[in-house]
Amino acid sequence: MTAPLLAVAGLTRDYPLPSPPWRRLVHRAVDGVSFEVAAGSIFGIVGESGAGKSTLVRLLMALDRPTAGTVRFAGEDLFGLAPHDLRALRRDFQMVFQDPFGSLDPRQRVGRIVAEPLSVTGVRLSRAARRDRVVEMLEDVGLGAEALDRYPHAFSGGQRQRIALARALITRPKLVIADEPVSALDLSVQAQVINLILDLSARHGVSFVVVSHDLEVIECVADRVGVMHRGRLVEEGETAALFAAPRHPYTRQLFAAAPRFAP
Amino acid sequence: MSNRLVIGVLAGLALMAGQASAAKTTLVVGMNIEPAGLDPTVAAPVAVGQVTWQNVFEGLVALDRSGAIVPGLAESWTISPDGLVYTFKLRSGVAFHDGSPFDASVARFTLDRARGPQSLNPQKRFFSTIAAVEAPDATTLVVRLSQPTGNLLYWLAWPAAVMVSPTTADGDATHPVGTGPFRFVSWQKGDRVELARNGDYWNHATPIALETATFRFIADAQAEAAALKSGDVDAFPEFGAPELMASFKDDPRLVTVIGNTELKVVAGMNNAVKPFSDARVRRALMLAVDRQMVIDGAWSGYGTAIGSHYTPNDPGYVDLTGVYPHDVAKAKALLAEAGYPDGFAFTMKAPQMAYAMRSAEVLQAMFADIGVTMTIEPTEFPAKWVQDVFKGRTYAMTIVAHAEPMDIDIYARDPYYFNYADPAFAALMREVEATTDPTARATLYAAAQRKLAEDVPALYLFAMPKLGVWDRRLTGLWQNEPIPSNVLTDVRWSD
Amino acid sequence: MSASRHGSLIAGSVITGALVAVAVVSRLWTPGSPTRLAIADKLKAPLVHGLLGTDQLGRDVLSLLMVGAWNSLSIAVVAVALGAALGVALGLTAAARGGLVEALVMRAADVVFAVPPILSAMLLGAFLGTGPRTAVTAIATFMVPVFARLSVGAGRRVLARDFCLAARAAGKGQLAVTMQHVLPNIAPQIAVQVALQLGLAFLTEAGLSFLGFGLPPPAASWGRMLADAETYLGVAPWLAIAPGAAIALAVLGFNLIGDGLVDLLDPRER
Amino acid sequence: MGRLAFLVGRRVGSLMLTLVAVSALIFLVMDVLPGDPAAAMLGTSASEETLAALRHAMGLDLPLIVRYGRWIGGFLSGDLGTSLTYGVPVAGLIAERLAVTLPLAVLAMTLSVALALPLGVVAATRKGGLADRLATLFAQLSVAVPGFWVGLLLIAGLAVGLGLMPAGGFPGWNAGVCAALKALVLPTVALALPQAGVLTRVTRAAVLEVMDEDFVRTARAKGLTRRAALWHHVVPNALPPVITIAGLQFTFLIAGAVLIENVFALPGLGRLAFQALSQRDILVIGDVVLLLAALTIAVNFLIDLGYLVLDPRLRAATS
Repeated sequence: MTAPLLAVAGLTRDYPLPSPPWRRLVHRAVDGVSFEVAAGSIFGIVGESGAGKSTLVRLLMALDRPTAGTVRFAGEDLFGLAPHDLRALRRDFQMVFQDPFGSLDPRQRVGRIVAEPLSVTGVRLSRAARRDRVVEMLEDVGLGAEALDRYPHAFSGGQRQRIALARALITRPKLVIADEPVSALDLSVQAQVINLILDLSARHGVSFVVVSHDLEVIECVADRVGVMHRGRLVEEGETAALFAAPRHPYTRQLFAAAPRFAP
Repeated sequence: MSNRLVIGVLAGLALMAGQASAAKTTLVVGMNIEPAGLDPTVAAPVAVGQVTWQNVFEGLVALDRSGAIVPGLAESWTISPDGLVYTFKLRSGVAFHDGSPFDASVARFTLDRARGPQSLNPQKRFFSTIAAVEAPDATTLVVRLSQPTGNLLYWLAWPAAVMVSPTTADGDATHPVGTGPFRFVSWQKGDRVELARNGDYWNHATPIALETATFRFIADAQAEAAALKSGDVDAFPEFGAPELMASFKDDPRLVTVIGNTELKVVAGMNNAVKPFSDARVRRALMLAVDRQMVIDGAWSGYGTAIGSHYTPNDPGYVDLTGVYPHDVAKAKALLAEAGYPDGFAFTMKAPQMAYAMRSAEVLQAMFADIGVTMTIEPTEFPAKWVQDVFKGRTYAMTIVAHAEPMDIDIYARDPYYFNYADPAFAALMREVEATTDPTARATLYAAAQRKLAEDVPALYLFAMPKLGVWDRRLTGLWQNEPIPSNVLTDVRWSD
Repeated sequence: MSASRHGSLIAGSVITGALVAVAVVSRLWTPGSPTRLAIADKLKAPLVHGLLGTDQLGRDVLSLLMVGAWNSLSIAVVAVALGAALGVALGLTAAARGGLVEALVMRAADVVFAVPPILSAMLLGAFLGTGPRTAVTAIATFMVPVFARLSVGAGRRVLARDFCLAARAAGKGQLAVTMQHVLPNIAPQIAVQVALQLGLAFLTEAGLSFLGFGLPPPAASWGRMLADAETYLGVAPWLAIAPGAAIALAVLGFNLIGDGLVDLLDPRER
Repeated sequence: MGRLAFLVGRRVGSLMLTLVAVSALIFLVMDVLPGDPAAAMLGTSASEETLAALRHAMGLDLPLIVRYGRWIGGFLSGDLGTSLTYGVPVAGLIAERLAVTLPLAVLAMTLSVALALPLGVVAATRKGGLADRLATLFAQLSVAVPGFWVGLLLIAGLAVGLGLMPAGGFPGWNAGVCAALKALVLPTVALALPQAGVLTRVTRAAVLEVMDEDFVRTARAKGLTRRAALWHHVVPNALPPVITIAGLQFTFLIAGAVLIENVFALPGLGRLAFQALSQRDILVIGDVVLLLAALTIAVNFLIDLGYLVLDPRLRAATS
């Protein structure tokens, strides 16, 4: 049996609330979450806003430290690594954000934005090689070399999310964590981006963790799915099985509330 | 018509005038600087004496308007031939404003307080040669000295030597109680001190015309001028802004009276450091200075050029401004001879008073003419100046008005900020101290002046004028200032 | 964007440009000597002797004014540059670190803010002595909290945006994120503040010089010219007009630029 | 409510901390200031022994921490110590000076609000018109013009030139309210002008913002006249930011007062600090600076508190 690419165990994150020192009040945003993601697969996390998805994403990306629990990526404990090693490891797991308007620095050109993870994670390339790689990546997501010297505000939302995907994939990572990758986009554009994700996953063998409140999106992309409610992962399973027969009452309630088209 | 009749008629007219409109008996005197405390025996600022000396407090002796020593609370005195024993005959029937009597024991208390270990007297050195003070009876005071002190009587006339009562001495700084013609009424800090006539004043020979006297403190030249013109202030015996004196000329109600003071504006040099340790350099700088231009530039032309640390109203004054008169060519030659053909650069620590800053600016321009670059470093006075220049002596040149009368002996004091330390001059000063005969003293002082004028331990610039502005109808204010003061004893309104 | 908004930017630039030009020219040429004394020609009225007359030592007022422009400008620029650099560095550090560091920086800013600038400058003057160093230090000292507070707030808003998170997710360190993403994005707000604070620096420098804590003579200073003029108000009132008007104009120029920049940059920032 | 009390309590705590830091800083600065207060008192002729005696009498020979403790202890109990130069309690000295500075500050604040409020409202309601332009011009100019220069010009014109007003100085409240107020007229104008400029701009912006809000449109739609809507809805809602800025400007008002008091030779707090500094009357400087700092901090705190208590949105956000 091969080790899972990503193994999350007992992940918990508390946020202190302003309170007197003798009565510490905390908000538990993520509560004992455990799951595994196999290489090459897409794992979906679904839940309403406020369920703790964003906190979970930050923890998975090692942008925040948990109160308890571990995240192992390719066998490495992310929170046990030295900063230098963590930075090198980041080459292998990248991220795509919800808001394509906020996730691209408005004051940088697209070429620089996409190339950013390269230099940061210590990939040494010549200027020309780097440019070629950026162009290649942009073409991969359906944009062209002409995008290089333009600023993000010159692009539509869907195009920007493509830029964000290009940035995430430029280091040829093993895992991309996508936080609500399509919820800020128009419906017609959503499908394009979802197809792009599926396509990229298949072509490059990249694993994805896709977080969304949108059941349809998850059903569409995920091999396995986890349901989050109030910081906990209440149910987890194969997408088809789980959608066919949700066991947890919350999941049922969630499915019932969502207007769905026939499968 | 006989003279007697004329006088009689005039007296009658005066009497009628007096009945018609009683002469004013209140006076408001303006001052630039507010005193820090009202006890001249514990604080140095001249403003303390300018409010209290001869008004609230009196000493054993006093100075008159010509600077001569006159009897005060001591009606007479004798000095032993060896100059070591002074015996004062004190006045009887003198009382402090609180009713407590003044007698020899009070005088002994005052002098012992001033010279004792707890003394806060700013002029404690005045009393340093006193070996013992005795009060054999109520009106006799015997002061025994350890060595002859030619200046003792003169010093006893100073504000720092006024008589204070043992019962009230500790509170004199805020509520002064003296024997003088005026008693203290109130002090509104930052604004005014009010005095009122002392009805029980011992000296019945000179009736005091004023009922009340108010000292108002106005630091701003414009406000001073406006207060004078509006009549808010009756007199400004020492107007602070010479540049505005011209504006009073047209006012028919006011007179301007230019007198002299003991304030000597001198630019002291650190004689212990290069290049000022070389007398030729100091002389060259003196030659570079056009004193009249300094007076014109800094003080609107008011003031008297001086050639030494001595003012024209001091006994035995010699005009030495001609020893090193303005001569740029000679200054340059002397500078080259001293090894500075291209000049040199130094920093002047100038106190932030108008006369000092302006004089410094003029000097700066004149030194530039002989290739010497002077940087002006404004230095807070007194706090920082005392620390850096006076105490620390870490300076090259400074400029300050020496206010103390007859303080030529400062050049013999060691240490003193000039770092002059000339044995010949020190010997001269010792000789003066040991001499009591006025003529002999004057001769010695002349020699001392000449020595300074030639050695130039400091650049001697000018003696400050006393710029008096007051109501035309006022009489009795002093024109000159042998010692910083505002004596109100003889002041009256003429109509 | 209305014409008047561009107007204030243009007007401000013209005034400030003129100020800078005069300051630079004064290094090379002045109509008279700003240091040479001519006591005989003192206190001459405007046009009688030179365009703006002479001061109490017979120096040409116009020349003094021109040199004063250079002196005031260099003090203001250096002070604001120092204050902005230190303040932004502190503010961004606080924004990035948060917690105790932020609390410390904010409290320190409160402490400095609590003492009126003129008073702290007076204390500093007493401590350091007077001179350009004191003026610069005093002005920079109260600029620091201004810029620190501004960049804490603005920096936190930028840091909270996804592109900073993206940069960190990509593996960028805090310093790199701050320098490459936060700083460029708060630069417009800093620019506005720099313009406004330059005006304030001019006013403060003038006030300090007026009280005698500014540049020592013979360096010409508008504030000291006003202090000198105060004593001659009765005999030479015109001496008080030119330096004050110069200060007002300089401050106006900087404020107009600041306002213009706000209008120019605001719509996109919000 | 408990949480609100807790939040307020926390701010009080941080306020106290700030005050302690400010006072410690002030005291340290006082201590390292070059210049010996004793030497400033006794002048240049005093001997070292006399100076030591005075330093002992003034308690300057005690350790730093003891002096700080005494100072703060005294400050809290209302005993501000004794002025080294005047020899009187500093509290009384400050009270005398406050009798000038406080009326001056209040008058200036009142005048600036009285100028700024109508100007700002008129400018906002006639946005882009002539009135707006004039008001904006006034605001720009009065912010740029140094207050002490205005003071000088006023003196030159009205006092020295026409002789209508006193050129400076303060006769004291004993001299009659009229005479005292007359002495404060010109300083008030000089001090108020820059404030008025700032407040005019704030008022204009605040009124514009409120006019944009829905409830104003609703009020207009309900048939309120433009005037009524303005005075009943817009102005009251635009006031809080104006008051806030007025409060925040307090520091600058005090700073301006230091200069203005010097121009007009008014015996106020700022001038007291100025004089005390040159005399190295360190207790007086320390007390005055700490008092002004405490006032500034308190004013800012009250504004904060007002927002916390009054603004329901903010309260909701914090709980």
